[in-house]
Amino acid sequence: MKENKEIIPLDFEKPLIALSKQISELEQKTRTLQNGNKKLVEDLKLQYSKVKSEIYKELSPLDKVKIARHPQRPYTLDYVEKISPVWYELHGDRTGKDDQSIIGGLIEIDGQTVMVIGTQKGRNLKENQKRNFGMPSPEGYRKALRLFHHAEKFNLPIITFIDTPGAYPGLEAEAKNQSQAIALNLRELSGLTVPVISIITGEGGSGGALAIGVANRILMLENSVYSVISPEGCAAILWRTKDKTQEAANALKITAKDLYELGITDEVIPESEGGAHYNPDETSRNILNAIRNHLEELLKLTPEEVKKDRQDKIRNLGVFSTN
Amino acid sequence: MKENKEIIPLDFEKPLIALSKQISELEQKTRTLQNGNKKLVEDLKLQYSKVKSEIYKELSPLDKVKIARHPQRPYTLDYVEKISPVWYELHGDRTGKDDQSIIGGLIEIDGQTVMVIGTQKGRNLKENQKRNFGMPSPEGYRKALRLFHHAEKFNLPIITFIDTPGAYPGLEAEAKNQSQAIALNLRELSGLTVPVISIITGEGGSGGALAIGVANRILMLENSVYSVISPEGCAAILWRTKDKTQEAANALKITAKDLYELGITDEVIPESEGGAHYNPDETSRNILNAIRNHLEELLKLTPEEVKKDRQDKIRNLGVFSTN
Amino acid sequence: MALKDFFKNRQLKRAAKLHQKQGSATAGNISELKAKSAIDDALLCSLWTKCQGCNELLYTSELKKNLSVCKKCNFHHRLTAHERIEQLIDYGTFVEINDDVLPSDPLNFTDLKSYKERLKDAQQLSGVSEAIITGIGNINNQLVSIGAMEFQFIGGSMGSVVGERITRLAEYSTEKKLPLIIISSSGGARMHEGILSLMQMAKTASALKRLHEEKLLYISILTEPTFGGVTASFAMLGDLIIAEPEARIGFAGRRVIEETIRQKLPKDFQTAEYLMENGQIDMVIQRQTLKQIVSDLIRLHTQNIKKKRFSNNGSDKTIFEKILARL
Amino acid sequence: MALKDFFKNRQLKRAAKLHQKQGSATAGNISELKAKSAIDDALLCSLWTKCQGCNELLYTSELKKNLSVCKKCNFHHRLTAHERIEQLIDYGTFVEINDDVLPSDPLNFTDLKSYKERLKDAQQLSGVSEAIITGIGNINNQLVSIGAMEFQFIGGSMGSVVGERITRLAEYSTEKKLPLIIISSSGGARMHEGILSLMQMAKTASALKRLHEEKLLYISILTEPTFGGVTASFAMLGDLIIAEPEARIGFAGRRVIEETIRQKLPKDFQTAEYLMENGQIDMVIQRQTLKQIVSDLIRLHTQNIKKKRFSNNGSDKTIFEKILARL
Ligand SMILES: [Zn+2]
Ligand SMILES: [Zn+2]
Repeated sequence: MKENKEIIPLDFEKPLIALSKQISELEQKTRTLQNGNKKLVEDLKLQYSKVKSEIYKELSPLDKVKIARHPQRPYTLDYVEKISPVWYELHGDRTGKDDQSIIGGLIEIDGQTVMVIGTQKGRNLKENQKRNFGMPSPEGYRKALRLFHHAEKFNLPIITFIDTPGAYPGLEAEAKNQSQAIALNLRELSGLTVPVISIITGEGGSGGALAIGVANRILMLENSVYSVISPEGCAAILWRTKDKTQEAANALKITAKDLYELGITDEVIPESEGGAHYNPDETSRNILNAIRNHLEELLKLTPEEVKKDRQDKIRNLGVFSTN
Repeated sequence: MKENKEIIPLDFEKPLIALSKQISELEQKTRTLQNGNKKLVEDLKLQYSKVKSEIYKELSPLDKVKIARHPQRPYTLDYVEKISPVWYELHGDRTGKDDQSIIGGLIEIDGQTVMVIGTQKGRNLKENQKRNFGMPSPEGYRKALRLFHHAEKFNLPIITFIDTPGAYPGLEAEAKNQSQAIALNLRELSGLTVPVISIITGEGGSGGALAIGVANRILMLENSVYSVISPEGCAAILWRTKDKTQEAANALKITAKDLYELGITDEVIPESEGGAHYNPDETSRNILNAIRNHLEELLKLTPEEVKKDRQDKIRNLGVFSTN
Repeated sequence: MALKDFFKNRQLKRAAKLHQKQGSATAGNISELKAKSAIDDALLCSLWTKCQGCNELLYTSELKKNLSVCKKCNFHHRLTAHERIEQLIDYGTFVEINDDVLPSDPLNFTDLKSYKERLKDAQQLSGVSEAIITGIGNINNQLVSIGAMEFQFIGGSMGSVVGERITRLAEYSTEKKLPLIIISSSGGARMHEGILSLMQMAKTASALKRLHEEKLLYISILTEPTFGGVTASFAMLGDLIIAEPEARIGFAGRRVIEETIRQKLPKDFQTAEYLMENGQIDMVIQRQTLKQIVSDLIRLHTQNIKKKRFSNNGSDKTIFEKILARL
Repeated sequence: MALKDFFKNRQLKRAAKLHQKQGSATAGNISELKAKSAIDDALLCSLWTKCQGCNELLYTSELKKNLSVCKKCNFHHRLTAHERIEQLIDYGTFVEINDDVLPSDPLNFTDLKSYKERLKDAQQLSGVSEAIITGIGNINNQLVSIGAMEFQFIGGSMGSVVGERITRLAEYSTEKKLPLIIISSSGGARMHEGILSLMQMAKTASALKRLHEEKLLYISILTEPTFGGVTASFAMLGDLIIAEPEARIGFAGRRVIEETIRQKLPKDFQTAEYLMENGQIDMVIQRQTLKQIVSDLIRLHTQNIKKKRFSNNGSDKTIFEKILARL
């Protein structure tokens, strides 16, 4: 019954914690007591597995939101470390700030140089002050834009890792034209001739996520979410109470599975059981495999075909009727 | 002996002021007195003309610096008003500031739309706070860059008016990467396929001037100066005293005539006698004529030829030996 | 109702205004923005309109004649999409296109009311089929593509239809080499279409990329209010960006920001004038001069190109006639 | 001189340092920057070098072995242009080009000394003909174009020769499709050539425009100190910009700024780390790892392109041999 003890459990994981504790206690006693108890332990373990798979099978959208926001969830730099032997981070928008809630740099996959751009959250308060809880400022988006153009110049495919509550809603961010920073990225990303693969690894927070997410392939980790507004925000506006967050989360269709069915997401990348934080290595391997497959396909296209592929994909998004 | 009374005289113009005063006084008396005095007035007027043309003919480089910096000298907006029936100012770098020490906008010359970009000084303290004494910040250069690209997109010839002590040497300017803002303008200006004509109208202050001065044609007003460093700064560094400003001004070769002889300037545009501030209309007409002539020539070239013309011009700047 | 009665009722109405109409519907910004609506007054008294800037009573007909700008305090009242078109496009030359692109309910979305109902209500309230009207028409005899957003339609929110109509308009502009004008007024993305509404940001921006590559002019006109996903996509991508005086424009809503940074924002924050000072827009233009200035700007941006490229290709008129013939 | 004598003399020397050598010569920034020079010490005691960071006495030979970086305090001492080349380029592969481009005195300039004299003195002091060395060579077997500035030559100031050599180097890179590396160290423009030195900013930037259009890599390495016209032209135009720790880099000199804004500047102002925080450079790199990292970056930026374009065009080696054969 080995579970990584350092993982902080979520609400819906509480039954597992209780069971796990029970099993541990019984196991300790078993050493000194009779055989009958061994049978009980076996049964409990079976029960544990059953409960576990049921819990993780029936996660509600809001449960997924909780996993996506889990403080121990791997972030961009964790994945980068695991999927590439090299990492050269490139800094700054060249015009006044290095926004560390967005990082960018060079990695290597199968002898191919790849530009990685991703949002980055911190693990503690100090880190989060630096990373602004993964909420980018205009300067972060402009750093990303610089690196998009850099990648285009040097024929580097781009992979973006997205896990952000959204673009930072602050005074300074508005003063520096957050809107324009996002809008320009949308436009410029759509025009690149190098492949762009976006992976939603945690929270895909609205325009702040999309600003580095206009891609040939949009992949989502199994427990990630992607939404036009947070369920809390949606509930507060449409239901007029945050108590209806669950309803909003359901209605908005924000899970990887939902988005796959809506044709937004091209692939759902499996995570380790319980979420990526239980086994970052396994999840990273799955990510790397997905990248390899999509990259292989995209690199068969000419630059103009790559651009057209992305633009066609974007062009077809939306549902409406024409009589 | 009508002289615009509002013009503030410079040191070397003092003899003229004295003479002018003498003439006025005599003229007043003449009304009531004899004919003999009339002759004296005539003589004095002749004398005035002689002195005047001598003074203005033998202006030292430092005198020209003083005229170039004259507080009543016309600035970009004054010329714009006089040479074009329309003026639509375009604002901002789109990323956080509208630096008003650089202005830009659309004018029309002979049914042709032209992009004007220029430094702009203020006329009084309040205006100068807004205009920062014509010393641009990085945001000003980035506004200019945006307008360069705008002009390129819409096939608008560019005219730049330059009158600046230099790029602003301030903490904020360094923090926002003044160097990069200037450097990028130099690079991007050199690559445009629309004609660029630069006119030094007052002080051409080093890199801060050049950042909007990489052009197919560099024109200078008769009394304008253009230098790698201010004479005061040069004297302080090389002679270790500002007392040697005159020497520095001579040594640096900064006048329109000097630069014409060095092959930097393509044309020296005559000003009204005593300087552009004595007759802005006349000076503006001369500017407009010069623009028309150069524009006519440049518009005969194809876009690629325009670019090559500029790059070739820049390529050949510099004096060195090769054995 | 007589004028004196109106004055008597004024205080009552002010109080009533505090309990304004039911819920807004786009990502975050609208509820607060609706507070200024004056529909109650309009219903009470169609002859007179109370200025939302200075509270003065104005003859409705005179106000309209002045393009709904108060002559006393210069307040620019909100306009419908059709009024926008009327004010900018030469009389009789507007032809709507893609009005057959109509909303559906892809997520089967229901909050306190179903999205389907909301759509019906919005159509009834606003008299238009979606939150934008698009088409072609002349501005002082210059043919343009034009889109005008309708704030009364679910807060001018952008869903699939707004995205699709703008995209088609931009594509049409690209194909026909026409200048593009879009007048924005929006609270942001339309939540009821979930991620699909978010994707309209990418779709419109991508269409504008192609327009940009063809070196065609796009003038974006921002009006009270323009926020969220609209500002952060097509509205901020104009070659030229013009705003109306005092229009509030931004990415995040004022209240969201105040909650985030836990401090009060300056009064002029996110106004057109604030954006101007912060280098984000080219001009703040009075509504009375808007048409002339837009017309001038189009001329200034096309006359050089015409000389070079279109000298023997026939005039705009011809293109216009061809297009009309085809429709 | 024995070690103990050195210690005794230390205080005396510190005092002497305050009255440093005669005049600097570029636009504004150099005089203050020269204060850190340690030539007095070097002359006094060639076996030992006093660290300019921590004042510790270090074996000169050990210091050199550590690339002139103090092992105690990590201070990166200034290097000559030749030392730069040695540290970055594979042994024996550097070939200097355009060393026949030599300075003249176009303005016949004289201040307290004639420019002609200054040039002679500078050549004698520095052992190089101008303030930059340019050429080609290998970095871990990858052929590159490289330029290294010499601060000892009139403060690394840029006149016509620096401009011309850089321009030719960039043109050579463009023609031969080689990555370009420039290591900057400069007080700015060279006043003695007046406007001609200013124009070198435009000339080098224009050459880099063509390199950029050909999508070739340019790595700019900024070292203590880089200021003025050099920073505001080629030095800030790198696709990648790398600085050495604590190097001072900026446009205007510290003293000029303090005089302008009438306040003291923060201690770390204009350091490499400050620039990093302000988003102006990509990396701050220890000198000991500089070659490896530059080498990696070149590989990373060329391997994808090679695959696509150069698969059947022969290796770098061949190009290198061709070039050497031609020289
Ligand atoms: Zn009013
Ligand atoms: Zn040390």
